[in-house]
Amino acid sequence: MKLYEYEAKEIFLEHGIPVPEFRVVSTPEEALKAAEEIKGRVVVKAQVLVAGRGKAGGVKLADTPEEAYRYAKQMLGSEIKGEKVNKVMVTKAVDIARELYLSIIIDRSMGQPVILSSPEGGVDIEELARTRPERILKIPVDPLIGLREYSAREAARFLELGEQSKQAQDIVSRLYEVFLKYDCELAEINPLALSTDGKLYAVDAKIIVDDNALYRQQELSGDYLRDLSYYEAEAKKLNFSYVELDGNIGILCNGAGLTMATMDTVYVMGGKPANFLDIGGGARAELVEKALSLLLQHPKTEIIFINILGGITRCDEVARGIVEALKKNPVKKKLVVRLKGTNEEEGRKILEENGIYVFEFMDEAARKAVELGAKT
Amino acid sequence: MKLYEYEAKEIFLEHGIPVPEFRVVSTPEEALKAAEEIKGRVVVKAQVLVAGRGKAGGVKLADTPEEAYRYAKQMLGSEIKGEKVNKVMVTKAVDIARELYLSIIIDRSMGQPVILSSPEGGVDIEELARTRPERILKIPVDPLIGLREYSAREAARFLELGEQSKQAQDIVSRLYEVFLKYDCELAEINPLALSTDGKLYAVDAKIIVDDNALYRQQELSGDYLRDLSYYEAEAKKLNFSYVELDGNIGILCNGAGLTMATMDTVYVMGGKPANFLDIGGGARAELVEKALSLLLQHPKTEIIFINILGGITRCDEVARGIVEALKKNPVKKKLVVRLKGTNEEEGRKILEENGIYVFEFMDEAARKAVELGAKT
Amino acid sequence: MTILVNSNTRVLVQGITGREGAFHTKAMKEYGTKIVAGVTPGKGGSTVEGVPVYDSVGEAVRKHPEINASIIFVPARFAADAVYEAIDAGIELIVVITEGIPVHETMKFVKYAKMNGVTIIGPNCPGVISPAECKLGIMPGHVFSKGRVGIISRSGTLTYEIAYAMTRAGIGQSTSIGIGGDPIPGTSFIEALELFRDDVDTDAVVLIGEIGGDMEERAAKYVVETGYEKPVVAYVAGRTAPPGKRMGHAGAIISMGVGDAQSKINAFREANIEVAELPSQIPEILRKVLKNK
Amino acid sequence: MTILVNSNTRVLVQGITGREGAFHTKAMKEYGTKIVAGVTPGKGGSTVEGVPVYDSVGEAVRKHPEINASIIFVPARFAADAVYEAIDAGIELIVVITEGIPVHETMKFVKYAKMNGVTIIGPNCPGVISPAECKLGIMPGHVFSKGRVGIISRSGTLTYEIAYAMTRAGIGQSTSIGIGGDPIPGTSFIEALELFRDDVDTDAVVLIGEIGGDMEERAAKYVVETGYEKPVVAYVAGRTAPPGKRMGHAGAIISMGVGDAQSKINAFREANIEVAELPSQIPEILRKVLKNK
Repeated sequence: MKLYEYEAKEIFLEHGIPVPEFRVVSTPEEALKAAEEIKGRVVVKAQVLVAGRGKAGGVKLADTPEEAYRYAKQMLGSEIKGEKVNKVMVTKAVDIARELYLSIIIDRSMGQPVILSSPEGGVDIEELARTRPERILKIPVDPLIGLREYSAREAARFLELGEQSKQAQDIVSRLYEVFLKYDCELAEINPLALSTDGKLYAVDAKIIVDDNALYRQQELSGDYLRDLSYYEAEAKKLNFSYVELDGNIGILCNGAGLTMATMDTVYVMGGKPANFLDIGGGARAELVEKALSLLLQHPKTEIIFINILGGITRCDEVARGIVEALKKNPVKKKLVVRLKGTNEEEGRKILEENGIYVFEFMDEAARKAVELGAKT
Repeated sequence: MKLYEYEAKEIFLEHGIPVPEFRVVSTPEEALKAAEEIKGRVVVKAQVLVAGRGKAGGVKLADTPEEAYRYAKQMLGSEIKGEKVNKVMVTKAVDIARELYLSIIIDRSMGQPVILSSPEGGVDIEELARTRPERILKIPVDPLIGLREYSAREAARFLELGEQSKQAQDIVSRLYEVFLKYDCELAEINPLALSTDGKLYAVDAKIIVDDNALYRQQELSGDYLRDLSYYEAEAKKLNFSYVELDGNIGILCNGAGLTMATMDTVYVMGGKPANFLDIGGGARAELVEKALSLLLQHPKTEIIFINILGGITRCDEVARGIVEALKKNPVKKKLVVRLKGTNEEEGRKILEENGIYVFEFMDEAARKAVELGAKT
Repeated sequence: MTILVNSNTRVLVQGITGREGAFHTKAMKEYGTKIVAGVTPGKGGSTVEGVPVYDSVGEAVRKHPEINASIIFVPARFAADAVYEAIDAGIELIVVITEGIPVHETMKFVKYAKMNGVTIIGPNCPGVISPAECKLGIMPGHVFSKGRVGIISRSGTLTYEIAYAMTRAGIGQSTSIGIGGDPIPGTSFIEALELFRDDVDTDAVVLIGEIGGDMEERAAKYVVETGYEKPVVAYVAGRTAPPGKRMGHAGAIISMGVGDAQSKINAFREANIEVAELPSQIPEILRKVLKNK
Repeated sequence: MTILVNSNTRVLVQGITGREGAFHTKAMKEYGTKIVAGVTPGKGGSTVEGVPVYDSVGEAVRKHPEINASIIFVPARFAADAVYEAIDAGIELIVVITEGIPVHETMKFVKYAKMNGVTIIGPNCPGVISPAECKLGIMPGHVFSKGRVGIISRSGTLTYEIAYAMTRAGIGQSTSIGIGGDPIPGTSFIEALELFRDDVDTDAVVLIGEIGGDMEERAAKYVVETGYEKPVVAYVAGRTAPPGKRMGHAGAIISMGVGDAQSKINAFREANIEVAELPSQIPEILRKVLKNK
């Protein structure tokens, strides 16, 4: 789960990482008041989770409170890359002398946390990693030992600071605390700004929390459905893995790998998948019904391709769920069903009794779905 | 550093380990009041650091507040095994159904913490370890991983409890927290009592904190000289290692091993060492003077055997310190000096100019000291 | 010989009294796997499918010193503890079926296992099967058949799909390992490839990858750098997955510019590993590479 | 060959700019030890006794890849961090001179070092010396002389006393290891005995023990159980030490009924290891056992 900038900054503040003074507001009037309180130039920042809000007009420098009011008014209620802006942050504008980069991630290939430190912040770190990797220092941290002081010192030294090096070391240690405490996949400060009066500030803040750890991050997980679309949120409530895509062929499978492979097969054959929907292992009829209902109701989905390989999942349960969903949803959408594995015969019988043809092989079923999808 | 029972129990309380209600008092009147407040039968316990206070009359069961008053009056100001009683604890008497044992120690041979659990508490655990080791379960804890839930569960299960097993598991986890937080060498509950109404209580509590970690245990280290005699405290202030013994031959050396070996040599030759005093490596004249002054002033010390093997320690500095100490302390005590190593010649010269003979070998010097010691 | 599991594998089931644990204990026994004991704290003394249940792994191992593998079905919150318990009891192979373990936990116990010379398969995996010898997992046994091709996969059902296609085509498997869909697997592609390299009963290996991380790229590099002697065939799922979205598995996500399918496919092709466009093509590619050998 | 250190040892001094660090850098250099670099954070770019100083161990090792040993003089509060830094930089031998490190820290870095195949000598130790080749420690070099007897000791000055007696008697040393006076040493008696066992240039070993713990008892058991081929001679300090009192060293304490001198002396004698009554007797006992050999 991604945190909003303001949430990440609140956590930073709590853990002693310096952040420019800020307020989070939901009306232009509040923005005006906040700017007046903060004094001087402020930055108005749309609180959205999508990347690249800066280029999309979601970050504006305001010289006066009135200007802050205007920007807030523009942003609030608007959409940035499809995401509605409900809150903006009004924050003191820092006179920046240099922009630095600091983050802690879980490095999958090393299987452990890694500190990334660069004297060149404010830029796209992925881009920097491609073009000038020598400007990024990577320091692995043994998860059984935790962050060592010397590692924090090394990370800080690489930022090419003078007297602020000690403070930067302290920020690294505190960032690691945050990383551990909130089960982070990523805790990032980009840029970490050195102000013209020689102070360090986390000017932006990004935290991604491991979804698997939300059960022990109760204070955060209250509204973890917030960054999801309606259908995504509905699917999540039902414990499905669901991702929306651009095409018109809905995909419903069991198992993440098979679901992706089914999407890919449809694509290779010339079709466009409308979603990824993995009902997981061992789903009962009721759950299948709910999953299929979701796709039946989804406006963009025209064809639905159900591809089930029964292991723990029983084909008869799937068949019953399909029949049930079709009864409940009077919408007329074309279904392509492939069923294979446990209780296959029974499942096939149930579906055929309800006039649904059952494919044996994935390829021929995919071909059929693509053919139907092209016609609509 | 050993903690008093009441200090350990305060820590237990803070960490959610159940302890029978108690008060710590320094007058009989307060003891009376405490017993009245607690109600019912109470136990009056002398707060001393020496072991075996129970057999020495330092633990008494009082049926009435008046009785508590009497016992407190007896104990306060008295000495238990040479240690003065300044405080007593008045604590609710638990009706004990069973006594259990639980501790966490640092196991030197394994180089890691070990949980010790036994269904037979209230006894001398060393005795139990000798006679029926199968009644003690030892569970090692990897210091890089920390206590695992399953280990706490195993430790609890070995206590042969019924429904309280879950609570015992919780106590193990909390005891481990205490062990870590206070840099303990030992954190012990003996007995852990199961009351007749089915509750668990830490009826006694023992914590030994690693002296090397006192710098980061500020809240504890305020009066860490408290369990020392006057001379021990003086030595500690000067950063010497000093231990008082029963004999009449004072020992002053550099290095713990050499000091012990010097004591042993005196003993093998028929003498009795009065102390262990290790001035450490690289001591300057001033420090040597202070160390020797301490022994010169000590009433039980009759002969002083100085055995220095100069490495980092310079013999001339030692010699100067000796001469200085003799000037400052008009007490007439016989000195035997053996000097060897760095700047040996210079040291010898200084001493001989002041009428002090210098031995070359440890054995002959020890023999001389023993000879002199026997005469006094 | 096969790898990891065979007819000498003696299994402990951790979390045996749970719904999943009990169900798969039955299924594994039916397949012929030697399940000798189970563990559920507080349920010691009972039995599940005729298998004796103990309160702790230590107790189970003392009573059944022949145990050399464990399979873990305990819920995510308690799974890490179960893994430590198995490692500390000296079990050398641990299959972690459990899905949803926080990655901060996984990275610690994976490291601890390596320190102790223990092999972990998973977490969030279907397990490992050496057809006709031992099924230590939740896969449907009937889609596999005994043979001489190894499978290493990040996925469950997709593996069954491909194994089934192989079986129908008469190409059996030596061992099939589901390494799991989490970001940090206990056993990686490279480690599994190493095991198959040394297995005299494996002639070729099928790698089933997916988006997320760079394990496929590293495996490709490993194949090139070590001059891997056995033919390797690959499939990569997720060509149509958008960046930044988790595709079911916790580990299946393209993030910070790393982990898209094309990069993996390219890496395989550069390593002269043939990549199937469709899962159904694996058998014919296998037939071809095995013939050329 | 000698063990641990020899003329090929290339040394890094951690905490080189401190009083102790600078003093002993000079002394070690004078003895002939090859000191190639030093580290003190924030002091990079300076020199001590002609030795270049760096800000970090990583930097020192990159500039001087020949470094294969480190000696640590940093204060107790920062010493554990210095040890991790050296381990992570790949240095295979680390001597920790520092006294006063909390035992909770020591047990962690000792474990971490073992995990990483790194040898730690100390903490709270005088270091290790192979006379005429390399002195990696704070011992006075002149009391030692080159020869064929190994010394393993928990103490400093007592070792010098015994080494000096040996030297005077014409019995030189292959290597003398001060394992340190803390409760948990990085290298134990047994580990040091193993090293001497495999050293062709060592004919006999002197063990200098003291009260506290049961390392002597375990070493005696090890000698018996492995049929240790080289004669071992012992001395145990602390026969007159009272229980429950720390005798200078953090590890020299008889506690919970464990660690008295008599138990150690008995264990040695049962293992047919001759125990000297006085330190001065070591040379004659050595002469006897070497002749019988």
